[in-house]
Amino acid sequence: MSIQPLLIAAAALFSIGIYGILVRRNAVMVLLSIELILNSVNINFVAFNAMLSDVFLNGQIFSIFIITIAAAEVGIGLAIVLMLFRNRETANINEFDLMKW
Amino acid sequence: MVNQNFINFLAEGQPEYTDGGVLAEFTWLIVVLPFLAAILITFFGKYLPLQGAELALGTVLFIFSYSAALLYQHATKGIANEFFINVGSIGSYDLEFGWVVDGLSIMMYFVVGTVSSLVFIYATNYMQGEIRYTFFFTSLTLFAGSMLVLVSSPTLLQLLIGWELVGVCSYLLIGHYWEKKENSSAAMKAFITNKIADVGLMIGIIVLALSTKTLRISEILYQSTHDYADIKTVAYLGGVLLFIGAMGKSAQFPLHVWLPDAMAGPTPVSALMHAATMVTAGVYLLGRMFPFYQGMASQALDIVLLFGVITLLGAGLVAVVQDDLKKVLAYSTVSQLGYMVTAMGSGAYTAGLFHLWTHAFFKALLFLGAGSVIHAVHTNNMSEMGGLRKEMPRTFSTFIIGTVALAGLPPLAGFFSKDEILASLNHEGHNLYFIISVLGAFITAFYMTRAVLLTFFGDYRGDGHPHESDKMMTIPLIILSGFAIVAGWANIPGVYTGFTKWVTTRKNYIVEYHPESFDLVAMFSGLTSGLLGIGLAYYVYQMSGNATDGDEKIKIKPIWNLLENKYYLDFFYFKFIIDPVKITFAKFVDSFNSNVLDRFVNGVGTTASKAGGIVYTNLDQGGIDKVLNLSSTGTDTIGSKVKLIQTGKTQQYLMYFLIGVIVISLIILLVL
Amino acid sequence: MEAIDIFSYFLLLLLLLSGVKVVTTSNVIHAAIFLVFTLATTAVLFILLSAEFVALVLILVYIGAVIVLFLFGVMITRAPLGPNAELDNDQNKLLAAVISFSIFGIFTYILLQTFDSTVVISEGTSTKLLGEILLSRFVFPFELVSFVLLGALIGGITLARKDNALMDEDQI
Amino acid sequence: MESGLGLTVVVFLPLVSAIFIFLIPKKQEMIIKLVTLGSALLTFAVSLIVALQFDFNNAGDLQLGTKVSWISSINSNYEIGIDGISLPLLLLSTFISVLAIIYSFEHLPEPKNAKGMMSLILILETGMNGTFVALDLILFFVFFELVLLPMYFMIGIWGDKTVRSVSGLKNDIETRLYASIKFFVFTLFGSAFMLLGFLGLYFRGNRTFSIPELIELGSSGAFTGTFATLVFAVLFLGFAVKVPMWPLHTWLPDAHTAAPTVGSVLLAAILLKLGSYGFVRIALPILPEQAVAWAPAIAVLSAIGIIYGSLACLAQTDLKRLIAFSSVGHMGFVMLGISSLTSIGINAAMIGMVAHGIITGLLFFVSGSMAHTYHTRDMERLGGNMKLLPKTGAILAFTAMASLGLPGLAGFWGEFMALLGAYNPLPGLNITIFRSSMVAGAIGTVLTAGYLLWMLQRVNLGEPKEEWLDKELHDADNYELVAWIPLVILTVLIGVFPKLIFGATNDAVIALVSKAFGG
Repeated sequence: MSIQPLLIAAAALFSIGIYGILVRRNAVMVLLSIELILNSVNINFVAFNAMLSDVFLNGQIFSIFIITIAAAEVGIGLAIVLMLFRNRETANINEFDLMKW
Repeated sequence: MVNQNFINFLAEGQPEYTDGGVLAEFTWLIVVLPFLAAILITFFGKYLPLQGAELALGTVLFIFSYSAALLYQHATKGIANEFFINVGSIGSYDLEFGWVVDGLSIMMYFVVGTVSSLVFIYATNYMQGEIRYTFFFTSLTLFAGSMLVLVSSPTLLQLLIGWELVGVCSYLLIGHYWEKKENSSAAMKAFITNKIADVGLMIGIIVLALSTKTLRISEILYQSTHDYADIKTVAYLGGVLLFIGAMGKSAQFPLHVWLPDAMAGPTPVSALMHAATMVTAGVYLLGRMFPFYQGMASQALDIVLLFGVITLLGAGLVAVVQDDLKKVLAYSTVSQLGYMVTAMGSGAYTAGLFHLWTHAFFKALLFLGAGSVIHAVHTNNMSEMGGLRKEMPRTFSTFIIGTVALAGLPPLAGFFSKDEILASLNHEGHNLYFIISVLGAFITAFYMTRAVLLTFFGDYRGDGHPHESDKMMTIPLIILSGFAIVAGWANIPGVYTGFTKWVTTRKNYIVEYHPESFDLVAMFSGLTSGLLGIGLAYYVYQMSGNATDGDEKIKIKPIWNLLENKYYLDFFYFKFIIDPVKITFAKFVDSFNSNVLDRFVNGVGTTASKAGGIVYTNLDQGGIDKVLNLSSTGTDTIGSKVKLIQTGKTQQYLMYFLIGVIVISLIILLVL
Repeated sequence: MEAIDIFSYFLLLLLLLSGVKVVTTSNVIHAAIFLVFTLATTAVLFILLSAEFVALVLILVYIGAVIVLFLFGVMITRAPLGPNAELDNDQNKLLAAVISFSIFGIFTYILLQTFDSTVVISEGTSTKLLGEILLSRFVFPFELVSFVLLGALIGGITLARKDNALMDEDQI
Repeated sequence: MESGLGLTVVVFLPLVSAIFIFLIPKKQEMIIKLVTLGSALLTFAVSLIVALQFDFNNAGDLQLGTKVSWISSINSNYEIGIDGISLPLLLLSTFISVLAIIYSFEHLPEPKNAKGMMSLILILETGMNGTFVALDLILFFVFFELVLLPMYFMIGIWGDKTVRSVSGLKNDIETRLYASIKFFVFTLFGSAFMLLGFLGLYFRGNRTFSIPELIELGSSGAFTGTFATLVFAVLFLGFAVKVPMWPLHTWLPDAHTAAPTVGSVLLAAILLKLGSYGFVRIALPILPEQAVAWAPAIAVLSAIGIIYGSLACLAQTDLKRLIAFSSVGHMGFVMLGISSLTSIGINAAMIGMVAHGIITGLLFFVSGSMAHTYHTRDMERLGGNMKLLPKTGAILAFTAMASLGLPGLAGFWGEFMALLGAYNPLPGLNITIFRSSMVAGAIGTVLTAGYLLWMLQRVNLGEPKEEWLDKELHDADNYELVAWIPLVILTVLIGVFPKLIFGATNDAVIALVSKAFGG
């Protein structure tokens, strides 16, 4: 198995994630898309690890860290969405324009 | 405690005087007690069965008995002593309070004690059920106490304090029914008029104190009878200034205007104020300072005499046209005070004080009698009275005694005292003043008879049911009528001259005329004028027609109007003094304050901020900052357009970001 | 082309299809399910790449925990459970597609330029070795991550707590 | 030199407590109030102990003080001490502060921020006490200025919110805003000049800021000529604004009207005294020659102030504004006394200051409380107060009587003795000017009686107006009575027994006068 299809697939998954982030309205769906992106990165790490036959398993360990951080991120992200929903009665991120000047 | 000069002074006088012993030493009790009583009445009076009246009554009865004891000892042995308490020093001056026990003050204690006791007894009944009963007794007690502070004063300072306290108590009492604006206005008028006079007194005291280096009266009198140079230079000024003070309290023309208005207070207050306290203060002051006047300020006495005579005639005339019974008596008081001041001015020290003494009793009697009448018919106006002699026999008979005493018929009190004044004037050769005083006696007899006839004779013109007053009110009347009869016998020329001895504590320095026997001219003219006055009044008001149209017969329009308007004095004061001060000046000052001073200040503020603005815009902004501003303006303009891109939508931002990433990546990949 | 290559291409196709489905489906629950599918595919892929431990972690953490969390989030925010046309920003779709395709194009271009078709060697990985490396060489980041998780835990609780008493204090 | 511990405590204990209060959470209002009251009471107790330690036989000497190096580069020291002149004022300050705090327990104006108000009162107390004990010009200046800030905030935050038009300004302005700024700028304006004068004295006077040393120099004639004239002029500006003397008084009515009750009480009772105290403590003894030269001008300005203040009172319809203008008149008497440069006159000024502090303080307490109850200060709308609020009315009547200088009450001595002093000023002064001023002052007493009685008639007497009849109005409660009754008692005590004040001041004033003016 060569490395190219793996990397291209990861890139495709990344782009799909980007698309999801840009298109989705629901904040939860945006978070899902972010998970896709993170997953594509994981695939890359593990693929490179396999390709380089790394003795220290750097790629795998990093992907573990990423998974961990992603879990934390999801927790916080969902909590924020929950807060926003509680205050605004919606999870539609179009209506959160607090960053306007 | 006794001042050395004072002892010397006494030694020159009557060496047989004693120091009065314990009795004199504890005289402070009668001065302090009323104030303690007033505090007690204020806080606990409401819980007592008589609502505090018993405390007040007890106090004045104590004062009466103490002063009677003093008077007895003085009449038998003679007392002259004074006591000082230092309450502070200021520079080299000692501020002292204290009490003086000598003939003059003992006489005043007794007058105050007697009249107050009777008035208080009367008032417990008269004021029954009236508003603020307890507070009334508080003020009344304070009033008596303040008067005692005044007359017991061995220093000018305490005199001034008593003087003003009397003023403020009169304010409280005159304004007793303060729900009505007229009453509180009358109280204010009394206070302010007195305050104006007090300015004279205050400056007079300052002048005397600074030239004699002391505030003790005895020391000042000593210096003024021993030709001290310092006091001599200011004597005339000081004498006139003190007299201005006396004019206020003793209601001399033209500062008498407060007194008739003061009838707004309850009748017992009028009785107390007009008989024993307050109005006698001025005469007392002249008496107390008499050695000074005689020794140094004899020119000032001429002014005193002049104003006294003007007052006695002017006020007497106004009394003729009054319809309000109390106002008749009020103007009569002013007129009688004129007599006393006239006596003082003519150098008749004893005569003046003697008239004060007798007047205190019969005027208290008359006022209380009038109060009894008013209590019965519920009006002050004589036009709504008449015929009361049947319904109120006791009041009527006592009122008659008072009237006769005031009119000056023997053997009642007024005869002796008035006669002595006339005799003194005759002796001193003030012929014009003598004639005016005799005329005054005639007028006095006339208006009093008019009042009696309008009130007690004829038919009842009101529509109530008058009845004789309670015993608590008539008994004081009867006692007072006793005094009105016998008080004059204290000083009968050639028979008994005890009174002269009572009040003459400094014999050698009061050079005055003491008639050894009756001055026949004076007695005859006084008696005749009195009888004539009574006769004429009786003719006008009773013999020829009924009482009501009596006024019409003697009405000479212009004079009557002048008198009814009280010589337009009030009008003059309001038009030319009070209104300008209260309205014109005050408004001017206020608008000056807000429109000139404040405007100036605000103008400075505004100008400063404007100047700052100019400096800022032209120099700072226009020069230095202009360059900087241009760049910032550019940023600002662009920013204001660019900011429209900011929508606050995260996804859009991300999109722009990614477009940027793509573009940059493409540039890197394709171009580089 | 070996059988395993065909299998892995199939897997990759499955991965991409389910990924596309995640971002295009109009049903929230379906999106989450497709994400599970994507992750499961990834896990199989990891096993093929002989990264068993990572695969297991992925399954345990993501599929076991995170997705459940997502489903809770979906339900709590009361997102409509059925098909929902409102789920997408329609006016963004074209631009977003262009952008993601551009990114994909750029990536692909770069990858094809950079990597030849090097064959991935898949040796077995000792989980024991992984554990030793994690707790020796990477022990500091490992501990750090635990703190990050703790922070996330507390932060999540604080943010999502329903009772507002604590917050009122802070507002002042 | 003694340790000066007592005085240091009196000065700084309030400040320390204020800092301590900052640490207490805002919600613990009761604790804040109790701590404030406790600290003020403690300060008062310590000041009483200081008074007990004070040697009244040598009241002319500065006692119980200390001198510690402070800013050595400019030779400024922490030098404190009291003599018979400052002792009564110090006691007055600590005492009134206690009463003000008691009053504030239940009567905080909007916005009720107990923490802020209480700490401001305490900081204010430090400033006031410090000014009365400071014997170093820089120290004096620091305390003198320290007073400004709390008062500024009190007026600006708790003040009257009504919007009114002010002549000279285009737009209507909130009363408290206008008043606080005016107060601040006015006093700062004066004290800026004053600092200039202090610096002048420093450079001419052997580089010392010590007041006793400067007094020694001054009485030996070190400061003469144009320099002295200029220095006196700027000191005059600084102190006269604070007194305030006509025509620098215009901040006073606005500040008083706008200030919350406690603020106006402290302002009237203590702050105004800082100016006249400055005259007695600094301007007269250090620059005696100039004092003689300026005395007639001061006398004339005082006389104008007396008449002007009284007349302005007659035109007021606002109760608090009337009392504020009456302050102008009363402080005129104080300044008239000082300007006579005799021991009588300055003694009169001292007792006048204390009496004015007590009486006008009480007047502001009562009027502030009434304004709070009726929600108006307009005398046209008030009336029948005696019936509606009998206790408050009685105290108002009593205080008005005291304020018009009724003998037997505290206010009398200041007025009468000031006139006494002005009749015979220091030999060499223009007699005519002083006697005319005295007559003007005497006429002023009549006007004073006039406006106060008129005020009583309009506010206290008569039947209550319709609008109040169905309203539920609260008469003075216990906190108010506790704050007021001591002042009533003091008024009577000082009135009957002025030795309470003269006993302390007389020797000190005689010493001052003989040192500065040779007799």
